[in-house]
Amino acid sequence: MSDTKTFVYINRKAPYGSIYALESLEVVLIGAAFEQDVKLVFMDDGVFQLTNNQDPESIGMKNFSKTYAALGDYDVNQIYIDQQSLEQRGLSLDDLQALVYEDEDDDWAEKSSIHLVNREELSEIIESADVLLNF
Amino acid sequence: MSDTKTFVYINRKAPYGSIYALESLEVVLIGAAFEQDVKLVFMDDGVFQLTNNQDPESIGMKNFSKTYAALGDYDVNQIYIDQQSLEQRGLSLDDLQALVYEDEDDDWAEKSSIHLVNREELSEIIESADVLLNF
Amino acid sequence: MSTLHTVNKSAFERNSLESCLSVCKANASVLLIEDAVVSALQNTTISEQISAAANTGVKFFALSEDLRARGLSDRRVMDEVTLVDYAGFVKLTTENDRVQNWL
Amino acid sequence: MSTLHTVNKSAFERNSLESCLSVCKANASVLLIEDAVVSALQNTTISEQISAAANTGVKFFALSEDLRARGLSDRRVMDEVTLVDYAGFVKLTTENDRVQNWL
Amino acid sequence: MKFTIQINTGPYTHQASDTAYQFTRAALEAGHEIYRIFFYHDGVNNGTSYSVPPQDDRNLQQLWSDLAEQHSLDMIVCVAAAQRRGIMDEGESAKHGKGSPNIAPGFQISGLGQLIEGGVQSDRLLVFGD
Amino acid sequence: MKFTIQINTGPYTHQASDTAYQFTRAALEAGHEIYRIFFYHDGVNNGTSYSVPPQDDRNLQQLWSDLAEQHSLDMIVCVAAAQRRGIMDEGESAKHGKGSPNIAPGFQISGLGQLIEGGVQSDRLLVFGD
Repeated sequence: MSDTKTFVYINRKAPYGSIYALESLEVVLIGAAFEQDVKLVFMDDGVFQLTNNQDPESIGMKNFSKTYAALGDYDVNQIYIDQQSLEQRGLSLDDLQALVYEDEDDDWAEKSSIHLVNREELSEIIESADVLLNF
Repeated sequence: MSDTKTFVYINRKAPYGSIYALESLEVVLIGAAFEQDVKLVFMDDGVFQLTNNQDPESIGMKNFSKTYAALGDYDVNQIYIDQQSLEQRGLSLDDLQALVYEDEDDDWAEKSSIHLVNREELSEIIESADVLLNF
Repeated sequence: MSTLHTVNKSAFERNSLESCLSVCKANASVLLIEDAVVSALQNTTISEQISAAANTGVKFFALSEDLRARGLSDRRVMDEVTLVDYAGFVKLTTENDRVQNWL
Repeated sequence: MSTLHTVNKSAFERNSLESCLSVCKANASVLLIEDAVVSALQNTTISEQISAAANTGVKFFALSEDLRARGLSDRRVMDEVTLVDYAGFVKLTTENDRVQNWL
Repeated sequence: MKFTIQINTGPYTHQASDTAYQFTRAALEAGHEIYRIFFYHDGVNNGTSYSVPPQDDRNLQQLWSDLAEQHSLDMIVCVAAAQRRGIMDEGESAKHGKGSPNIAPGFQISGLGQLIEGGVQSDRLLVFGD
Repeated sequence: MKFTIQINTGPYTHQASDTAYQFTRAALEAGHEIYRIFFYHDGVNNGTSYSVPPQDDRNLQQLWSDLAEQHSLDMIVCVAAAQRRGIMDEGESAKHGKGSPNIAPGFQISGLGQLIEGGVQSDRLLVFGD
């Protein structure tokens, strides 16, 4: 058995109402040191985790949403957003942060980490996982 | 202001998956000593709290469902069950415990504590409350 | 006599808003807090339920601090929903006769 | 290659079963545990979703200990749903290639 | 007006304790009286003195303890819920043969009757939870 | 097969800790190996030695501690989650100037890396939560 596995993180909850969005990010960042294949899925209310202009100061919480922009530097660049979840919530990709990474195999060209997917494609992503972490 | 208030308990969750059903019963029993007007509402998955033949021994928990039968002795005899919630779950009153009390104003005749209500009537019950406790 | 209902979970995730609306009187107020503020957005699969209830006279509010936390500006919120801050939340509890917290 | 999905909350209360079914492959297994066992009952507003998924080849299971705890006997459970105990739960995790726990 | 506030969840995992805190502050600022705050179920975990959150985050236990001191708040931790979840004052700790008490300043252990009594004595009762 | 089990909720309020316990026992009985049990978020509250549940109810902390002893289980409590929620071993308690440690026998405090490593080393990872 190889020590490289595919870790799929399923994020389904809005941020700040519970700690799960913040903790998911913590695990992803810690996990980066293990050099596994990492995929992040945002579906259901999880799509709200990536909205622009988050500002939780007036509810006494820390704005951790800037950290998503750093994921590319940690080689976390497979980010899947469920299109149906966006549509049901009246959102589009324009409402979300643009997450990018520099592709070392393509002269460090800046590329988008975000892939809009349907439920069929989500099935495939889940089937590609060795380990599924749910937040 | 009179010291007698109407306390309405809204029970909306299935038993054993969380502690709320058990704790609601605890509050009702403790509250009985305060001689307030008490109404219990079972709606949504709360209707499962009153099913017959509960047996949580194999999941290591205590069967507290027998305690509902004692409510009548504590003068808790206004129990409202949402008909729509039963129907949505394929249940009828026959699936639930028959809760009764002895009516001291009617020569201690045994009467049913249970009233099947619709959402309109639930509105009225909520409007009748001074204090609403949610479980 | 009127009731303030609070809902704190997203209507996309839970049934609490739906249960709330099913017993809301015409003179009731519904305040969306915490994750429930996402239910106040325009053009969602929830919006129609809120419009329908608003048309019967139910008043809707959403906590502005919770919207701002989640990056959801006033512009995105349905016209039927009035924004209040925590002071407004307190005021709503005093203007109504009781509070029903749907958890 | 197949996936075992577990769901632990009632489909009357939360969207987790619905989300699960929307990404379930024909060879997937869905195990209902904890409060989710109520979703396995006959003649409910959920039953049709489960029948439809079962017809595409999704296999359904429910944890018998959790049904018994809630006073829900086998007789009330949909024909499409197979009862398993904890030993059967363990077996399902080994017979599938991965486990997706919908929380 | 007089308020009683019930809190069902512990700090950090769910927002309920934060919301209850912000609401309580706003009510006090508006000149209302907080008759009682009742910590129930996992809510008793707000009262642990052992909490050490990250430096750049809020410390909910500290916020509650400070608010209680400033406004002489009556903050009750449900005794049965506290026993289940390991929140102890000096008396409980001695009685059950545990180590140092871990209840934070401003929190008192008492029974469920305090919740009912809060409902009887207050104009409004609010519940915050998950 | 090798399993890693993640537990997200504390004892009593939600069933998740009970379910994880029953599953773990059944897996051990079937001859499988439990590589690690990782207590995360409110799950760290399973590891408090201060819990005193009612006599007629189960004692989840005790059940976990006993199972750990019988099967030499590796039970990890996430350090950051434990600090937020007030679960301390001797070292943490001394470092933060708190009273007696309140971590129960069989539980060890460690980092999130242990969860990832559990996923890497195990055949199956299961998450129990609310």
